[in-house]
Formats: sequence, C-alpha cells, structure tokens
Amino acid sequence: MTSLQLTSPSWMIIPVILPLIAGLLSFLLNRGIFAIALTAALANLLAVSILTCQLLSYGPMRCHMGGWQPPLGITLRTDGPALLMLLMTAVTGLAITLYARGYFSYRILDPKRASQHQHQQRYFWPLWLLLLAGLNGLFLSSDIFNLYVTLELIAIAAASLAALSGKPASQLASFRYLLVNLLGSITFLLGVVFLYKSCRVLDLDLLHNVPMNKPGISAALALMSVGLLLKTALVPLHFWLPPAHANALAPVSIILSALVVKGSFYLLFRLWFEVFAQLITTPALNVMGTLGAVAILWGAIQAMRQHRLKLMIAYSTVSQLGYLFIAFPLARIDGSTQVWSIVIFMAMAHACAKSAMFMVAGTVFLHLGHDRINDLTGIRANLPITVLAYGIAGVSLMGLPPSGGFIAKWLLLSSALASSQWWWALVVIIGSLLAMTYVFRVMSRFFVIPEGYSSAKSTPPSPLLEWPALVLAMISLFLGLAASWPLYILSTGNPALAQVFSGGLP
Amino acid sequence: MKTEEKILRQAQNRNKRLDAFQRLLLFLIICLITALGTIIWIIPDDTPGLADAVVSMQEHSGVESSVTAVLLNFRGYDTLLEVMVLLLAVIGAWSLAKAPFPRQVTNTSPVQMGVVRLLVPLMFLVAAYLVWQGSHLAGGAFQGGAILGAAGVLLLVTDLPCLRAIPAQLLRIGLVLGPLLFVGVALFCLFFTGNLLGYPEETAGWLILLIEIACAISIGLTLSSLFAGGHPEYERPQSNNPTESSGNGEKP
Amino acid sequence: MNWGQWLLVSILLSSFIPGIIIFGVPEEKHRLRTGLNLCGSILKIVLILAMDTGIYFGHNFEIRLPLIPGVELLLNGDPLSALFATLSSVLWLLTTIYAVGYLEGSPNRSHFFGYFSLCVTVTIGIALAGNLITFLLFYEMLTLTTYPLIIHRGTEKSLHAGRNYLIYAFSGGAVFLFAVVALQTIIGPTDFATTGFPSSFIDTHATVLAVIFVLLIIGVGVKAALVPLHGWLPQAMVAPAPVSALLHAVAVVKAGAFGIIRIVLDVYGAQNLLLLGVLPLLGGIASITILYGSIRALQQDDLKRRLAFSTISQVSYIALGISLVDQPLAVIGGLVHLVHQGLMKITLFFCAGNLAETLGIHRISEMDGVARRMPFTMAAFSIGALGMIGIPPTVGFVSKWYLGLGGLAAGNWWVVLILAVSSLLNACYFLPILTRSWFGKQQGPWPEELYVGRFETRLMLLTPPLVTAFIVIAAGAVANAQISPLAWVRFIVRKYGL
Amino acid sequence: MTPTAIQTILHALTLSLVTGTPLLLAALCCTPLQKAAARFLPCAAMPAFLAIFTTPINVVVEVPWFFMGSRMGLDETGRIFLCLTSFIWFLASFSSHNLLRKDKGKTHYLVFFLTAMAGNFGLILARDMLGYYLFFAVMSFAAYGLVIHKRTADAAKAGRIYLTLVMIGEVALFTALIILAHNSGSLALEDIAGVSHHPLTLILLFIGFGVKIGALPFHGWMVPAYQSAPIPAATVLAGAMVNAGILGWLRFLPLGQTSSSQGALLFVVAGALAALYGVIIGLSRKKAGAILGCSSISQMGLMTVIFGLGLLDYNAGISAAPILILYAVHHSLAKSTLFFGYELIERQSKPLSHLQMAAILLPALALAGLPFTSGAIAKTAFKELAVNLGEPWYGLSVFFLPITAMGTTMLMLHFISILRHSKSTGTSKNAEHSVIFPISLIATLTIIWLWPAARHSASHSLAATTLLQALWPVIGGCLLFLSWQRISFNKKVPVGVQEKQTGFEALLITATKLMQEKKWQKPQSGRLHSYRHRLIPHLRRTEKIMGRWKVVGLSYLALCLYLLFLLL
Amino acid sequence: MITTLLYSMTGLLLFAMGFFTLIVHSHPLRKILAVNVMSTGVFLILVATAYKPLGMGQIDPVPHAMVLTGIVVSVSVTALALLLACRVQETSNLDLPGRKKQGRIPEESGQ
Repeated sequence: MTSLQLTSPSWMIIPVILPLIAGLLSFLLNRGIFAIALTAALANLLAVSILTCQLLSYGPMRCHMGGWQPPLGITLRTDGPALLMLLMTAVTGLAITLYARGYFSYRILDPKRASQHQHQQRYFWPLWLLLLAGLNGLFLSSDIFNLYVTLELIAIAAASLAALSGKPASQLASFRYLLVNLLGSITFLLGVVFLYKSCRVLDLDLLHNVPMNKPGISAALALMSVGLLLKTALVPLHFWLPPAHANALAPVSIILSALVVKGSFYLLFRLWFEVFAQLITTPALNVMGTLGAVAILWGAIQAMRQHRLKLMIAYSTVSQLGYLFIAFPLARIDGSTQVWSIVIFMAMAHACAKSAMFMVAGTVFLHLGHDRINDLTGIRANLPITVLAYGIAGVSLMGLPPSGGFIAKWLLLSSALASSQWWWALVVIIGSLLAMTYVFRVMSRFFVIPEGYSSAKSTPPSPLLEWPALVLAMISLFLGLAASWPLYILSTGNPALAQVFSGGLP
Repeated sequence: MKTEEKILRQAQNRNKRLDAFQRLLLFLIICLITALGTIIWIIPDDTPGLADAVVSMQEHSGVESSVTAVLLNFRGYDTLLEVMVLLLAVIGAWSLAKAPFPRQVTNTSPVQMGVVRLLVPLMFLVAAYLVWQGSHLAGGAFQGGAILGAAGVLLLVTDLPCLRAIPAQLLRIGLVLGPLLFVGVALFCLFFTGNLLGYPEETAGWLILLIEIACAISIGLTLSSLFAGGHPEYERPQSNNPTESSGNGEKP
Repeated sequence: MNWGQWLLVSILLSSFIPGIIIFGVPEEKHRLRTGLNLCGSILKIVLILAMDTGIYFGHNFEIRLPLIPGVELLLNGDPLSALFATLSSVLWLLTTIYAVGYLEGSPNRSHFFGYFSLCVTVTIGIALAGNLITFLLFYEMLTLTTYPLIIHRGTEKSLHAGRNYLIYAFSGGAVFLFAVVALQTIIGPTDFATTGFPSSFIDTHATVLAVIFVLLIIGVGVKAALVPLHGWLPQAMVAPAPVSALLHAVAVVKAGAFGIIRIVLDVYGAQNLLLLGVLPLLGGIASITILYGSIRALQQDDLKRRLAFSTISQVSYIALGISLVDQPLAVIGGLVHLVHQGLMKITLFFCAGNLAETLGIHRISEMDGVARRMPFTMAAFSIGALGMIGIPPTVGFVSKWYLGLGGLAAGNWWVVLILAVSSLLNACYFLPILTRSWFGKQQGPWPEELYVGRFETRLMLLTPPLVTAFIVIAAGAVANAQISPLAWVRFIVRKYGL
Repeated sequence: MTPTAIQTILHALTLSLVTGTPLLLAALCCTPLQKAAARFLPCAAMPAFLAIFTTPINVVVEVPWFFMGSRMGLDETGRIFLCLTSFIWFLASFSSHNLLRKDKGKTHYLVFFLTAMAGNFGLILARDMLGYYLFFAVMSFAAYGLVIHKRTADAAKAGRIYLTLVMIGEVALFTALIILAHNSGSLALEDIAGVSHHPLTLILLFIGFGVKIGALPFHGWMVPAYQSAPIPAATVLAGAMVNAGILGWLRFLPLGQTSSSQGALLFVVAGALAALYGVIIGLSRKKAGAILGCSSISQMGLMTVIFGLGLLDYNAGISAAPILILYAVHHSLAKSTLFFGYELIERQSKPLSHLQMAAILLPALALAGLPFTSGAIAKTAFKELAVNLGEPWYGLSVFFLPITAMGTTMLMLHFISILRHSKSTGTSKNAEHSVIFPISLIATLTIIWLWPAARHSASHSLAATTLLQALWPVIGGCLLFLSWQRISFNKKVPVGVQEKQTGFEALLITATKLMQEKKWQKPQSGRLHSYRHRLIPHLRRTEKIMGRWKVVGLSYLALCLYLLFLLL
Repeated sequence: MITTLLYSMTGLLLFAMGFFTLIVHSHPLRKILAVNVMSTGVFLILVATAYKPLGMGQIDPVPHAMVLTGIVVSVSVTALALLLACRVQETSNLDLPGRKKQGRIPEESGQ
C-alpha cells in the first residue's frame, strides 16, 4: 500500500481516473447521478489540492504509467503550470457542476418540455465528467501521442455537449465545431507523425533534449501549432467558436468557453515555450503576437455589436484569447518567466470570469426566456446576486485592479514596455477599453429598473444558479490580491522562475 | 431573362473550371505538400526507433505480440482513453437522437435473413479467435470488436430480434463493461504494484486477455449502437405523460 | 498590525461595511438605512480626525500588501492624504444627510446608498493610496462605483451620460495604467515620496519621463476635467443632485485633481519636473481650462450645467497652482483650493438640488425672485457663488490670493491675468443668478412646486447647504488660524520642504 | 496682565466693535428681532465715535487668526476719514429710520445698509491690504443692495451697471494687491511705502478705486445709482463710500512716498476730463439725484487731479495729501447736506420755501467754491498746490479751476431750479428729519473752519485776491446759467448721453450673445452615431466572410506555410 | 527507403485531397468523408515510418499501436459527425444534398 502515501506520484492519476469512473457510472446508473458528479468534482478538487501540497513540498513529480519508463511508456507529470491549470479546472468544474444542477432542476420545472430537459440532463453528466477527465489528462500528460488522444476525448465530448440543446442552430454549430476539431486533430497528428519520424520519441521531456536541428521537427511544430490554433480559435480561425458557444446550453457554454479552449492553448503554449523552446524564432513569436492583437481587437469589436448576451460573451472569449497570444512576443526578455505568469494568470482569471458571465447569461435566459441585451432591464430586481456577479466578472474581464485580469494585464504591459515593444501594450490597453464598452453595454441595462417593474412575477432564483457565479466572479476578482500564491506555485520546480521568486512567499 | 442566362452560364463555368479562390487554395496546398514532402525526403532514416526497446521489454509484458504489448501494456493508458473515446461517441450519439432501428424492419428478403443467420455465428467465432490471437500475432480487441460490430450491424438491418431484444440497461452495462473493467484492472494494478496499469508480471497475460475480451464485447456493442444512430426508443424517459408533468408543474 | 494600520483599515471599512449591508436592506426600512449611513459617516469622520492628529504629531501610518514582485498595494497616511480624506469624509456626511432628504420616497434607495457608501470608501482609498498602483486601483474603482449613481434615474439621457462618463473615465484609466507601467519599468516601485524619484533617472530617460508625465496627467486629467477631456462632466449633471455634489465636490473631480497633485509632488517631485520642463504645459492646459470652462458656463441656461462648467474651470486652479511647483505660495493656493472648491461647489449643488426638488426649477431663467420663496437656500447659494468669484472673506479669495502671489513669485504675470479674467467671467455667470433670484420679480407660478411645508423646504435638504455655506465663510474668515484648511496646507507644504 | 496688555485688548475690542456692531445688527435684522434691531439702527455708528475718541493714533492691533492675518489701527488719516464717515452714516441711519417706516423691503435694506456701513468702517480701520480689500468688497457688494432697493427697472439697470463696474474694480484691485504684496513681501500697509510701483500697478489701482469714485471711464454707475437709490442710501454712497476710493489711493499709493510721473499724468488727465464731463452731462439731466451724481463725478475728478499732482514727486505728495483730505471732507459734507436737503424736499408736502432754498444754496455753492465756505478753502489750497508745482501745472489754477467752478455753479443752480420745479409727492413732515438737514448744514459750514489742520488754508482763503478769484467764477457761473436757461428752457434734452453710459452693459450683453450656445455638441454626437451605424453592417459582413470555410481554409494553409517557413 | 517514401507521399497526397475537399465542398457528407481521407493519409505516413525492409531490423510496433488508436478515434468521430449531420438535416429542414447557394454551405445559415 505504499502507493497511497503522500509522496507517491500515483496521486496524479486520480484527477483522470476519478472523473472517468464517475462518467462511466453516471452513464450506467439511472439515479443519484448528481451525487456521483458532485463527489467526483469534490474529489477532483481534493486530489488536485493534495497534488499542490505535494508539489510545494517535493517539487515536480513524474508518474510512469504501468511502471514503464519513457521512451516506451507514458508519463504523467505535475509542475507549476500544470497544477495551476488543474486547480483552475477543478474549481471551475465544481462550480459548473453545482450550477448545472441548478440549471437543469430549474428547466425541468417547466412542464411543457420536461422530458426533453430530463433527457438533456441525463446525458450532460457523463459527457461532462468524461470531458473533465480528458482535460485533466491533457494537463498532466507528458506524451505527445497521449496528448492527441486526450484532445480527441475533449473534442468529442465538447461537440456532443454543444449539440445537447437540440436546437437546429446549436446542432449546426456543433457539427462545424466537430469538423474543425477534427481538422485540428488531424493536423496535430500529422505533426506528431513528423515528430516521431524525426526523433522516434514521444515523451516531451525526451523531446526537449533532442537536438533541434532537424527540419522535421520544425515541420512538426508548425503543423501541431496550426492544429492547436484552430482548436483555440485564434482570430482568423475563430469562426466556429461564437455560434458553438452561444447556442449551447448555459452550463455547456461555460465548459467550452472557460475550459476547453484553455486545454488546447495550454498544450500549444507548453510546446512553444518548454519543449521546442530552442526552435522558436522571434518572427514566429511576432506572428503569434500579431494574431493575438488582431484577435483582441476584432473579438471585442464584434462583441460590441452583438445583440444577444451569449453571443457577446462568446465574442468576448475570442477577444480574451488574444491576450494569451499577445504574451508570446514578450517571452524573450528574461527567459520565459514573465510569459508563464502572464498566460497562466490570464487563463485562470478568464476561466473564472467567463464562467461567471455565462452562468449569469444562463440564469438571465432562464428567467426572461431570452437574452436580448436591450431588453434586460429590470432583471436586477429579481436576480441581484447574478447581476453583481456579472459586474464583478466584467471588472475582471476589463482588467481593472485588483482582479486577476489586472495582474495579467500589468505583467503584459510591464514586459511589453520593458522590452520596448510598446505597441503590444497599446493593443492591450485598447482591448481593455473595448471590453469596457461591451461589458457596460449590458451593465447599463442591468442597472435600470423600469417604472412599475414588479419583481414578484417570476420564480425566485435557485441559490445554485446564483451563488456559483458570484463565487467564481469573486475568485477572479481576488485572484489579483492573492497573486503571490499562484506565482509561488508556478515558480516551484521551475528553476528560472524560482530565481525570480527566491524570496519565497512574501 | 438575360441575367438568368448569365447566372446559369456562370454556374456552368463554375462547375467546369476552378475559380480563382480554388486555384489559390490548390496552389497553397501544393506548396505545403511539396514542403512537407521534401522534409520527409530529407529526414534521415537512421534513427533507431522504439522497436528495440519494445523487444527488450517484451518478455515482461505478458504477451507475445509486440503490437498488443504496446497497445495494452506499455501504452495501455492511451488505449484506456481510446476506449473512452469510443464510449463517448456512443454517449454523444445517444444524447443527440433516438435510434430509428428498433422499429420493425419490414421487407427483408429471406435470402438476406438466411445469409445473416449463417454469418453471424461465424463472425462471433472469428471475433473470438482474433481476440485470442491478439496475444501473439496481429489481432486483438479492436479487430475482434470490429467483427462483432459488423455482426451487430447485420443483425440490425434484418428483422432478427437478437440485438434489439437487449434491454436498455443491459445494453448500457455491455457498453460500459469494457471500459469499466479496464479501469478496474488499472486500479487493481495500482493497489498491488503501485502503478496504474502496472500488471504484476506473472498475471499480466491473463489480465490483458480479460481486458481484451471485455473490450471486444463493448466495442462490438458500441459500433452497433453507433450504427443504430441514437438511444434505444424504449430508453426514452417515461416522464412525458401529462399527469406527471403537470404534477411537476405544480411544485413551484 | 499595529494600531495605526488598524486605523487605516477601519477608516476604509467604516463606510464599506455599511455599504454592503445597505445593499441587503429592504427598500422600506428607511430608518435602518439612514442610521447605518449616518453611523458610518460619523464614525469615519472620527477615525479620520484621529488619523489627522496622529499625522500632525508625526505618526507613520502604513500598510503594505504585496501582490506580485514590483506590484504592491500600499495605504499610507500622510498630511496630503489627510487633507483629502478629511474633506471627503466631512462633505460625505453632509451629502448623506442631503441625499436622505432628497431621495425620500423614491425607488431603489438601497441600491443608491449602497453605491454611495462604496463610493466614499473608494475615495478615501484614493486619499490614502501610497503608491501609483494603489491609486490606480481605487481610481478605477471610483469609476465603477459612481457609474450606477450617474445612471440612477435610468432614463435614456442618464444612460447616455453614463456611457460617456465610462468612456472618458476608462480611457483615462487606461492611459494612466499605461503610464504607470511605463514609469515603473523605468524607475521601479512608485511609492509616493516627498522628493519624487531620484533625479539620476532624468539624466538617462528625460524624454521618456516627460512623455510619461504627460500621459499620467492625461490619465488623471479626465477625472479632473482638464479641457479636451472634460466632455463627460456637463452631461453627468442629469444625475440626482447628491450625485452631482459627489461628482463635483467630494469624489470624482477631486480625485482627478488629487491625482495631479500626487503625480507632481510625490511621484515626480518638484526638482525633477523643473529639470524636465514639462510644467508649463500643465499650467497652460490648466489656464485654458479655466477660461474655457468659464466661457462655456456663461452660455448655459440650465443651472446644473452652468455649475458643471464652473467646476471645470475651478478645478483647474488646483492644477494651475500645482504647475508652479517651485513656488510654495502657488502650491498652497492649489492645495487649499482642493478643499475650498469642494466646499463652495457642494453648497451650490445642494442649493440647485433644493430648487429643483422644491420648486422644480432647473433653469436660470426660471429663477426670478426665487430668493423670496427660499431665502436660506439662496443665501447659501449666494455665499457659494461669491466664493467662486473670489470675494473676500470667502474661501475662494484665499485660494486665488495664494495662487496669484505664487504666480508672481514665479515671474508668471499671466497667472494673475488668468485669475483676473476668470474672476470676471465667474462674476458674469454667477452674479446674474444672484440678482435674478434676489431682486427679480417672480414670473408666474413655479414650474413644479413639490414641497409646501413649514420651512422653505425639507429640513434635511436645507441644513447641509447652510452648514457648508457657513464653512465657506468661516474657513475664509479664520483662514490664518491654527486649525483651518490653510493651516493644514501650510503644514503639508512645510513637509515637502518647499 | 500688564496694563498695556489690557489696553491692547480694550483697543482691539473697541476697534472690533466699530465693524462688529453694524454686522451684529445686520445679523439681528435677519432674525425675528428685526424690529428691535431697526430701532437701534443709529447706534450702529456709535462705536466708531467711541473709537475716534478713545483709540490713540498708531495703535495697531494684530488679529492673526482672522482672514489672512488681520491688522487694525487708527492713524491720522484714518481718524479723519472715520470721523467724517461715521458722521455721515450716523445721519443717514436716522434718515433711513424714517424711510423704513412703511417700506416692504425693510429687511433687505437694513441688512445691506448695515453691512455696507461695517465695510466702510472696516476699511478705514484696516492696516493691512487684505483687510482693506475685504471691507472694500463687503461695502461695494452691500451697496449694490442699496442701489437696487426700489426694484424698478431703472434701479435694476443701475444695479447691473454698478455691479459690473464693481466687479471690474474688484478684479483690478485684486490684481494690484497681489502685485503689491508680491513686491513688498508683506501684507501690512506700512510696508507699501518703500515699494517701487510698476505702471501696471498704478493703472490697476486707478481702476480699482476709480470705480468707486466714478473716475472717468468708470463713472457709468454713479448717475443712475444716485438717481435710483433711496436718498439715504445715495447719501452714504455719495458722502461716505466714495471716500473709500480716495482713502484707498492714499493707502496704497501713499503720497509723499510714491512718485510716478506717468501715473500722475494719468490721474490728472482722467480727473480733469471727469471734472468737465460731469458738469456737461449734469446740465442735461432733469432729475435732482442724477445732477448730484454728475456733480460728484466732476468733484471727484478734481480730487483725482489733486491726487495726480501729489504723485508728481515726493514733495508735492507731502503737500497734496492734506489738501486731498481737506477736499474730501469738504465734498462729503457738502454733498451729503445736499442730499439731505433734497430728501427733505422730496418728503414734504408743500413746495420749497425760500428759507429752505437758501439753506440748500449754501452747500451747493460751497461746492462751487463760494468764498467763506469750505469749498473756497479747499479750492484755495488746491490752487496753491498747483501754483507751487510750477509751470505746466500752474495753468491748472488759472484756467481749469475757474472753469470747473463755473461749471459747478451752473450745475448747482440747475439742481436747485430742478428742485423748485419738481412736484413734491411726500406727505409727512417729520421732527427727526427736520433736524438732520440743519445738523448737516451746520457741520458743512463750520467744521472746516474749526478744524485745526485746515486753519492754514482757511486763513489763505480769506485773502482779498483769493476771495475775488473765488468769487468771479461763481458769479460767472450764475450769469451763464441764467442765460443758458433762457435759451433752452423748454427745449427737450436729448437722452443720447444716457444711452452712452450703458456702454459697459451693452458690451456685456453683446459678449454674452456672441457666446450663446450653438448646440454644436448634438450634431457631432449624431455624426458619430450614424458613423457607427454605417460601420456595423460592414463589421457583420466581414465577420460572415471570415466565417466561410474557404477563407478559414486559406488562412489555415497560409498560417501553416508561414509558420513552417519561420520555424525552419 | 523508397517504399517508405512512396507510402508517405501517397499519404500526403491523400491529406491534400482531403483538405481541398473539406474546404471547397459544402455538403456535410463530403466534408466528413474528406476528413476521413485526410486521416487515412496521416495514418499511411505513420505506418510507413514503422517500415523496415526485411532483415534490416525489427519493425517498430509503436506506430502500429498509434495507428490503431487513431483509427478507432477516427471511427468514433466519424460516427458522431454523421449522426450530427443527420440531425441537422432532420431538424433544420435544409436540403442537405442540395445545391450550392452562392458558395455557402448549409451550416453557414446557422450563424
């Protein structure tokens, strides 16, 4: 039973295996599905916390599947960035689980379409749990082919979830989403093939040490990057995202927007800045940065012109993803320390804020039956907490202090200026102004309560619908105040980062 | 009238020739292919690969076929997730629609029926053989499962009730059986060797066989279910009768 | 944490906690809400006075909360922050009383007062901010908390005004953020210090630092309504009167002006700025703003709009004074005008609100003879207006006097000229109001007489302007005494060693 | 506590009371105690008398906490002015008391009257610049309330002009004070002495105080204000408050310590023009108050000339200062007597009696410099000053003074003839009131003769040549007046002059109209709006195009190739 | 060597053809098939990497396993995609085998 000691690296399979089992059970069983899902989400959080403790005490860990060392076997590993992403997923996942429960319970109350809604709920849970397993697998895996499999797992689960609402629009969007994911995966796989052809290894750590002078590796990186860019919906390739995210059920939108795109991005980022860091050239970084800048502006401008809340939030995702990419050209100042913290912070803050926003959109939709921005007035009287959550999440999206988004933006700006690339800083600033515009377009509607509006006419909101949103929004807000903790985790086991934070926790 | 003709002519032209965009696309694709082809050309073929590593570890894997060893032992984790992908496809499919097939298929010809009646048991046999063979030659759970799936498809397109008679719950158990057993074995190994999927060397062969059998069954069912194209009709929740839903409605 | 740090925290919490509670108070529980509000305000004043005393006797108040390396939140009580905090908290109490009276019976009061309290929390935060990042934090939060107040009425017009306010304020904030980051990249942590950053940076980065200074000023200049950036302020007058008072006198515009002071005195420091030679720019912009605001004010018939343009003009006195940073007299004038302008303008807005709320008067052309109907209100208004013109012994004169002396001391004749012209223009747009209301004949019935009672209007509406008007005169009449805004400002200037 | 300390406190108390009492009463008038307060109206000036008799010269009481550090004291000049001013205010308050019996705007009147009084006293006592400025402003603005007291259209117009000019004066004064304070480095009036004056300061001071005394370009308020203010208010305006301007010059440009030839020229020219201009426009007026106003413009012009002469050099300054004070005293007394007389006639129901006419003629001709009157003394002194100054200024005494004297004579006769022809509207005859005019008259006739400081000039004025010189302009004036009246008795006087006087107001109105809001903001935002609306379809279309598979495919391929190229 | 290259080039060609079809053709079924062709091409290249001429050493089993996994994944995704296409056809009343409408594919209308 040595395997269950705290020092054992086997703990890191829990976040993968547990949701997997829970997914299987929730598919198998007819009752108590929510209990299973909740247990899985909680246990997942617990396991990730244990992993965090492990990381802080013993540094990065590796777990060889079946005891086979690389290059033969598959390795899982924990390090700072992976753990932060896991934490983000676990926390958001728990909130999503709770919110989904509230969401479906509320919808089932509607007598007309109860059976359809029950059907949706029935399949939501296994899909979501398997998706969670896939995400955790993605963050932990250190094997490039295994990463491909997890990507596919995520893609299928996500596409099925996106189609869950049963509306034609959502199915169309989901179909396209699936095709795009397939295209991305195949390109990624082609990259893997090139990689294997050139190096004959699949393990990322081994790849890191392979001499990078072969053209095959470059081709592999290019192909994998483009595949992942497509999955991450960077701007010229973003066409699938808004319809898919906006037409899905609210809990699904949250999952897609907050977590799924982060998975592929995380992988891309890891490839660029860890595995193939030697290969990266400045022009390539600049291309990424430019695309990111275009994404920030284009996404925000599109978000500004939307008339539906969910579409607006979806375009806001397009815009926010740009911030992750604009960090690329700033990597070369002092190793890649800044860029890791920027990206991880941005991802975490965005995940929390965007989930909160989609939760709000979902709740509002449930209560009003629509999400037309111009007709949202008065909802504050019914859903004060929801509106508050929207406001706070909006603050984080805009990158106002002290939110996590601010810290990320601060880091972005300071790196940009420190490396005399002020134009990136300019884009960031303009982007946050545009974000202000679209966030407040909705906010101004929320604030107004028309004359004679009675708050009594609709059903009282369920706490499961309101509170997860608020809590997530608060987390995204206070991420900035507690910024030293994520950074500390990030620096653990990363020698370059550790130097910066040698003072330890303040 | 003229404009219509024009449009028609344009449409015809479009069908015949590639337009500018398509030519550009083609050009870019050719560029890419050329570049990638050149790269493949110049990649030296001298890298040793993992073959030697596999061979050297083969004896510890419990199976003789190197592909199966890689598939279920060295890279068993991949396979575990892959099985999940299959199951996910079913879940996704079931979430989308109900299957058209449980309805009676009417005009099946007797010849068809006869062929199917003959073929299906044979296919089961072949599948079982393939699974068994997997330990030392090419073959295994996926191949076996594929044959089983084909048998299932045959059963579905004819009027034979065998597959359709399976109750929904049982079908689910069947679908989940392989993945669940896989995970179960993986966890079992975790408890005994401290490694997920780290089979004890002496029982490795048997465990792999067990997994393969279960997976083959599940894969067969999965493929048939995917062919069926949705969740079984009788599986639909029964709550849509008016009395119950109105009872729900009164709750708030 | 020592007691000083607890004091700082409790100063912030004394309005934050009531604010949060008020959000949850049911609409009809009027007394509970008012009680919470008043308790919070009074407690805050007491705490801030305690802090002032501490500061006077040299106690050091400081809390640091590091976020990431190079970024930390720093609350710091120094004489300058004490000045602004005291002003805000005192005016806050009065505004609260006024707002309670003003909003009597109107909907969404919990919402309103909740944001009201948050707003003062943030303003005090601005006052106490010890570095540019903390300042930025509260500066942005100020925009957020005032926005719901501006659009409180929910009309299309107020939404429009709110939107413009946001666009202006956040654009300013964004420029500010950019500049702060740039500055921090060059000089490291931007803690406020009486001498500014080491002047060795000037040798190496002169141009960049000058550009950053301009950007910083643009950033805070939006809230301070410096001229090309002033567009939001006149529009924001659609908000209820207490909110206007808040915008013009207590929080927003003041925060901008305070920001200018901080940047000039504490971030850059007098010596550095003289070396950089960018101050004439600030002075020039301030002068243009003074004149422009006055001229535009002349053209307005809407009372609150006229007052708004007057604010634009008056707040730039502060910038003007600060731009002559090497002249202690000018700095005194600028700093003390921070307080004085607040006192006068809040009086004026209170009175404008009273007119609107009692008689439905919004336009100056409707004000003929109104002083007979509302003598006390108009008396207060007159005092405020005379103060704005700079008639002794009101506080307005004191500021102008020091500004003029400072300007001469710096050898800048134009400062005096600006002051003279501005005074004339002020007279041009204020005196007609006074003569109309006092000596004009009432033209027909009042537009909308909403209140008829024992006093000319509700007591809660009447008291605050009278109190502030009294302070306007009293603070001017005893300007040279031991305890007066001027004395405190002199104390500050001594601290800076000017 | 040492006796000196107690004394200091007592002095401080007395001096504070001088301004404090009127202010206190003014405050009381706002309260329900108004009636009682009104009864004590004449007492408001009492502490001033107290101060005159008890406070020694050159005691300076410092009140550091007040305003910007205030200093009070009574010097020789101050005492004279306080004496004069408090006497006129005292009489005027009696007169007001009478006026107020049945006035509706009593409260307003009382408050403004008392506040103006406080300001007037305060500025005399002030020993620092800002104190002077403070009380000067208080007085000026309070006087506005007096000017428009009647609430007629004329009064409102007069008030507007007054206020505009006062504002200009205030600003000029403020600017001048800043410059002075900057140059002297102190606020104390004593420290001004050593400061060399910039021409700008002189101009600013000329404007600042010139407004108050109606110096030439700033005279516009005087005529309408005197005409429309209630007579007691006009009395204090003409008798007491104008002196604040003279005192201001004396304080801020101390004669004998300041000299500036350009400044002197400015003052002399402006004063001389005013002296003539006042007479000319006065003759065209039909209202007694207006004529008195014009006469004030003219007389103040003479004083401006005296002050200008004093600025020529230090010696001239030393000799001009007492003459200026003398002239101010003379003019104040005579002018207020005239006003009181005017009021008496306004009030009474029967027409002007011969006795009354003679009584009024006395101060009127005193203004013109009739021998044996105070006017003769003042003019003689003036003439001597001009003679002593030598060549270019000598001409003044030869031509200018007689001409103005003739003018003044004509003006005064015009005034009396107007009085005679005016229909009296008053009804009551009042005991108190009938006392005021005689007291004032006696004071006018005697005070200068009894005044020790003026004795020298008085004795000079009695010389035979001087008498003759003083007499002929008066006689000449009488003759001229008679002939002028014959010519144009029934002719209607064009009112064009009056139009011209509102020039400032017209300027103001034009300026305001020019700046009328053009609503330029609206179309701009509208333009922006439509621009946005035009942009939105483009955005939508672009986004749609970007969503097509072929565009995505192309960009996908391009990105692939480009990255490949960059990474290779 | 030549064998590997031949297979690889064929694989690349398949990939290219699939990609072209995926982009140019709007019919959902064609798209799905195109993706399938693409993945087949990739598998072909992958399998080719394992090739060793007889006697040149052991054949690498890892690509085999990978291809197997890839095929299974591809099957699942294809199945799901087909189902989705059917659902889209059912629910949106769009003429799936229909003509091209100004270069738009049916799912474009969902936006």
